[in-house]
Amino acid sequence: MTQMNMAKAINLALHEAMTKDKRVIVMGEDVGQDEGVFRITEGLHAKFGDTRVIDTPLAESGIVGTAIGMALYGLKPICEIQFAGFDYYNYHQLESHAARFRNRTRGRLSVPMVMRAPYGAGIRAIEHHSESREAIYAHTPGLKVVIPSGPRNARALLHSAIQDPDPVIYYEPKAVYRLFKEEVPDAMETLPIGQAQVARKGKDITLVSYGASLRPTLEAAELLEEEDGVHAEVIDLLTISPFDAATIVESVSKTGRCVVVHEGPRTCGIGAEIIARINENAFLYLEAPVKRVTGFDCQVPYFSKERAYLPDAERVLEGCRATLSF
Amino acid sequence: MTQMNMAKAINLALHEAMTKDKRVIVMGEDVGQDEGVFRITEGLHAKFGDTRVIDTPLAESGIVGTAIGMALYGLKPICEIQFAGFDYYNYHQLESHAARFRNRTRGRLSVPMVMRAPYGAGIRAIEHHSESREAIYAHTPGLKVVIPSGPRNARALLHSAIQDPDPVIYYEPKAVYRLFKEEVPDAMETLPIGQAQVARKGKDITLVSYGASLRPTLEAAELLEEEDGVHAEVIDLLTISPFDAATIVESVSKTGRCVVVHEGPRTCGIGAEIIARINENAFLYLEAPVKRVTGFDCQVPYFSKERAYLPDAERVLEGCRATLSF
Amino acid sequence: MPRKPIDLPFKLEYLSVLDENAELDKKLEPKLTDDELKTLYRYMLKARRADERMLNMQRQGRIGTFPQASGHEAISMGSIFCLEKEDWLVPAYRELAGMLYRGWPLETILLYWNGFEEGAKVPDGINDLPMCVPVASQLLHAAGIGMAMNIQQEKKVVLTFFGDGSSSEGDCHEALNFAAVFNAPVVFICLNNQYAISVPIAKQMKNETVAQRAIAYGMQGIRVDGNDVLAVYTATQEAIARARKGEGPTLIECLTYRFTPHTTADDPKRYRSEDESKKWHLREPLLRFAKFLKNKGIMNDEQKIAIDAEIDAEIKAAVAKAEELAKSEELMDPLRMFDYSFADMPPFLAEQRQELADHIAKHKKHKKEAGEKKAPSPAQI
Amino acid sequence: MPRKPIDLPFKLEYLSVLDENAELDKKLEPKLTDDELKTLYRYMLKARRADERMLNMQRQGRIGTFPQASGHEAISMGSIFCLEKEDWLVPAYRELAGMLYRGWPLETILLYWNGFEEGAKVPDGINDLPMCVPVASQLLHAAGIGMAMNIQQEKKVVLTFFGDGSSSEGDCHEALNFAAVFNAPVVFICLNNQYAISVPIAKQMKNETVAQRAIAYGMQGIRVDGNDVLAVYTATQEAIARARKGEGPTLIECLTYRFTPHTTADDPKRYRSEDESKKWHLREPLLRFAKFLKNKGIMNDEQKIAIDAEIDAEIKAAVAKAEELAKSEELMDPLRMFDYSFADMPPFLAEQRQELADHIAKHKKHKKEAGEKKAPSPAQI
Ligand SMILES: Cc1ncc(C[n+]2csc(CCOP(=O)(O)OP(=O)(O)O)c2C)c(N)n1
Ligand SMILES: Cc1ncc(C[n+]2csc(CCOP(=O)(O)OP(=O)(O)O)c2C)c(N)n1
Ligand SMILES: [Mg+2]
Ligand SMILES: [Mg+2]
Repeated sequence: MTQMNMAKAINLALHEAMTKDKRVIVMGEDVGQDEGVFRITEGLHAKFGDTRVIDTPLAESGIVGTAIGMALYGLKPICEIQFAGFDYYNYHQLESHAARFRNRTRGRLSVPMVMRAPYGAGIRAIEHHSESREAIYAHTPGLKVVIPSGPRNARALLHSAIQDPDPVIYYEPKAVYRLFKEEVPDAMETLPIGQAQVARKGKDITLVSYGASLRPTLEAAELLEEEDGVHAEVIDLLTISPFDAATIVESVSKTGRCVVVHEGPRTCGIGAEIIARINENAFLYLEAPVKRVTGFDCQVPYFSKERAYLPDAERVLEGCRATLSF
Repeated sequence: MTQMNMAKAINLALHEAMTKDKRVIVMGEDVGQDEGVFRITEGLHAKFGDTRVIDTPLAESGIVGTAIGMALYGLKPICEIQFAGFDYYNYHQLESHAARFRNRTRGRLSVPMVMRAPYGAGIRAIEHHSESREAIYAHTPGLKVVIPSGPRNARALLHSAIQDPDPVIYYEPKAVYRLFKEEVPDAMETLPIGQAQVARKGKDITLVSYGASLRPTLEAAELLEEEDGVHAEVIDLLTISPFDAATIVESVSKTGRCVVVHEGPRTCGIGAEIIARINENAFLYLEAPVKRVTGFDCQVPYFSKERAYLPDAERVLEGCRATLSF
Repeated sequence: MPRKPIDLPFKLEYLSVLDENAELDKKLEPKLTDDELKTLYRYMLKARRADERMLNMQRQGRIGTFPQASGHEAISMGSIFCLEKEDWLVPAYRELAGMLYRGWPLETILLYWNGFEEGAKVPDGINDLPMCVPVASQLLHAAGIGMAMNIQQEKKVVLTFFGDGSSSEGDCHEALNFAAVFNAPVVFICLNNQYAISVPIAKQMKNETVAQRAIAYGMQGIRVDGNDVLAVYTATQEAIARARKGEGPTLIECLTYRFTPHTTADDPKRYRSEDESKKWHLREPLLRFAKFLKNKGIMNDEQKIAIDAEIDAEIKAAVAKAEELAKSEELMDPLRMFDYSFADMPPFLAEQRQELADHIAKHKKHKKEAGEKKAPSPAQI
Repeated sequence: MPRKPIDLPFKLEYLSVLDENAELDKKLEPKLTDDELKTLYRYMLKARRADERMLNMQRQGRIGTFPQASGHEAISMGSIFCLEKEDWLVPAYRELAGMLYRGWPLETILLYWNGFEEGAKVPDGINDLPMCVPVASQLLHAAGIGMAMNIQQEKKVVLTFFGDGSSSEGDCHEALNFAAVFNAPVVFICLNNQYAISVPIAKQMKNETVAQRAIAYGMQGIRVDGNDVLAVYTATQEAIARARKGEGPTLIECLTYRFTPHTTADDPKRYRSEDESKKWHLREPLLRFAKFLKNKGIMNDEQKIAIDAEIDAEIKAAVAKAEELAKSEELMDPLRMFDYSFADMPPFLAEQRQELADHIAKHKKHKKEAGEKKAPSPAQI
């Protein structure tokens, strides 16, 4: 067991995966000698060299498109897109090819690759560096989307993503990179993609969240218990697509109330889909409308106001109270 | 009044808009001398010439990116993306710029442009020519999304889109282009963006749809009345973003039951958002879960099986019956 | 020091070996055996006949819209013929001749244009990607495959294709640049037929040749007569030899003309003159090459007729096979749309699959859809 | 006819007017009045001082991460100085000197880097776009503006900027190609500082110059000494003159070196040697130009000190103004995040605005956030 932060845990997983499997390649802008603008690829270039840790030209479609070619050839590329706000440049390659080769060729070819990108607001960055648009990938058939919430699950999920035979979008909540440390076991571990975790047990209301929003959600759950004596169950989705509806439905069937928390825009976001699934599978158990505490449907404001945009514990708490008093 | 199909009606709107406003420019691949692969730009090049009807190089980001420049300069570009399946190539320009200039510059600059694209399945086209991914645009702050369902509203909505001071995605259900004719008034008309229409009045169940899915939805409503004596109200969204939640909520508050029909993928689709809004605003009126009859979360199959993918009257009918008997 | 010229270490050339009258430039004649020459001819002819047959089938509603390859046979065949089995081919969609040579059964191609994913299922033992619809996007896959070959230290090459119009896409730029920077063993073949659907090359680019784009990437580039299979062959051989020696990518522009419509849905009369087309008909690649083979004494009229007959029989058999396959339980089953989304089907997709299965069982429908004939649609690719 | 060379109607040149020792090539001296020369100097200096001041402010947490422009003043100033008021500027993010000259108040720039949209609000009366973060995407806007000028038959020009790294983006290719095809009056300035964050130009492209990319588009191209304001000025004047005459776009590569970090969050020691940097420090643009002005008798030491003092006062005032604005009710109000999404606010957004308004009213919070100081963040642009 070692205490480490999420940045270090992701870095550890990369080291482990590259050591274990020669086919694993890391590529992206500044991932080599510079070790990534967030230093997530620290030590890789020194250890594995130019051939397997590739500084690419500044071209996101180029990065993802050539990674697709490498994956088709039998390698396992992990590409870093420097910020999620620039992965729109390569979305067509993911949508049109990474997500389709298996289906297109009836299983003859596949694209086992990972696209990593730091996403989300909260670090006082400039425009285009704070978006949280995982719902676009969740809406895209053929892609899996994983978002860790802490060091330990970040490392385990990255291993699962790398081992997955299909393309996985691995979004890293950059506000969490160095936010806290956690025990990470010495032995390599994985976590099944598609499985949520109950981060806190409770019986009165279900809170669903993921990524950077998990912490304010957990804080709100604490406050709720302290101040209102209400026991909130908190579910950490971990996989956004395909997400673990069963765990949510089971919890909501017990609590009858639910609040979904995420920082991405509300309309057609993950919250909407969770509501739809609860509606479809736990309709008769619901005692109040499912509440969405989310980012708003405007642009993430420039950083002087980003905290007002982000769901925080107080907004979650209010959402819970509104749901409880419905 | 003239009888015309949707292709003709859109063409008419383009002629009218270009005649009325010199700043209106049409651009895209093959829109000039060839008059568009679906002939939607028929007669424009002959009438308005090279300067205002522009055959561009084959580059979608180029088309949308230069259109943004033109709009910033004061023109009103209407760009055609040959098929919606290729607008992922230009999504970053829409997301990062068209949708943002007004906000970014606190209203000093704006991007009054329209991106037209034929979308959806049902015409036996090859891969990438059958997608229906309007939800991506609905999820993107700063964009409006309009989808007509018939000749008359197609023309009126295109005028509204062109006159709109902000960027509008105008998705054309290509399966409807030449499917039927309708009376279109001689005088130019508009329809307010953001307003749905009740396409059929009813009291027992609310069906919400748009675009090419509207017709099977209406058919199902007829069958429901004939076979089950149930009166379905059918709402034609027309604007997908920002959509008219009020009209849906009002109807569902009356009927207590709802089925949403669209051909786009289900997860995080428009149906999910509609369910979320009903959950938020008509929770106590709901007597059954809202049902989604939609495209599936796999790739649209190659055309030998596309009809099985598409929601048809029978699937809608079944969805209604499941909802009614809940 | 002030205004000093910058020397570019490049010269661009135009290469042609057989002229329009099938006169050979002896100095440039590639070393090919009679059998090899006949093989070149055979696949070019087979592609031509298949294309013609498919046009009929399309008119009869037996397959969907497709892009004709007639007139472009010298390009795909002259280049793809240079590949070894372990090399990779990343096609666009007009490389029928070369794909047939590579081992793609014609029935597979027919399934593709008749709306079956099975038509994109790469045959076992072949290192190719299937045809690609979003133009230029495949060039990045080719660059990536080439990069992977370097990473794995395997001395293979990749051959990839794109059109003059496709050269305008950002992905084309990124692919050429990545290939150059990483010294990837990729040969980029630009099939310059001077039109992108209706858009003539003069509206597509201001530069006079596509080949000069190579200079922008510090890459070798050449323009060849794309209707001359020997010129295409020669340029490709040279490029592949360089690539195998670790000297990186090459851009080969093959100048040709699309004397068919863009696809079966297109009407070229809308945007170009018959005269222009006629002029190019004279430069048609197959007749020219046949004449050369005859002049050279490799193929007499009898042999020519025999090849024709063989090919007709092969095509007939392929059509029958494709139409039989299309009616098979397996290919007609709509539920299979779910089966290849992921290696393992996630629960939510399994539920959707069941939903459709129940619906079909209830209505006993959709089963027949796959086999139905339909009127041609107005869709382009 | 076979292997015949293709002649390219292009010659590439390298241009330098003032050498490293401020020696002038008399033949090439541009016609500029003393006042104009002093103006060039003044804005270059102001940008330098502002940059230095901003670095301090960033270290103190008074603004966020920003990309330094020191050392690149000759490029933006030499080129932007050539614009008329009604021309358009489409910047990237290192054009501080030219933007100040164009009329962007320094306090606006400061607001931008302190996280206020008001910093991107183009000042009234100026035909510019604000700085652009997603690299190369702005080049298409420039091309589109140029196309619009042609459509409207207005004889204006657009000047736009991008980096060596940004040249790898597909959008850069599409923009150069559109501008060439539509003969748009656009001057593309590549600020080649030889690094894209940590990636040296040798890993970015295999071609030796960015200028040769012009050949790929049938466009005029030139490489100039980017630390020589007179060379940049001369090349831009020529390009603008051609553009105004309807002769289309030009690509100007300005060779320079980023002797600062990429942004305040970057550490160049990780990827390049001090020696390399030092060598380039000797070619620094401002000292060279000051020496030239002194040699020419246009600016003596006293005058130089006076300008320095004026500029310091201007910067002090701008900082005060920016910090005052940042504390204003208007700029601090988070509810304004909703107000410019659309010309008219749709109901669902109005509801969300109300939701936030209620929340803030209840908790009396967020109001202060805007003014708070923060530790520097590790974000790059
Ligand atoms: C990204 C993308 N945009 C648009 C299309 C529609 N389309 C198909 S082929 C074609 C023209 C291609 O021209 P060119 O590259 O010259 O190839 P050719 O068909 O002439 O061989 C177009 C616009 C497409 N398939 N992909
Ligand atoms: C599309 C996009 N991808 C990545 C980034 C992150 N990024 C910001 S600046 C930069 C390097 C730019 O290098 P260059 O074009 O040479 O300009 P310079 O900063 O050297 O002036 C990168 C990778 C971005 N802003 N936009
Ligand atoms: Mg072509
Ligand atoms: Mg640079």
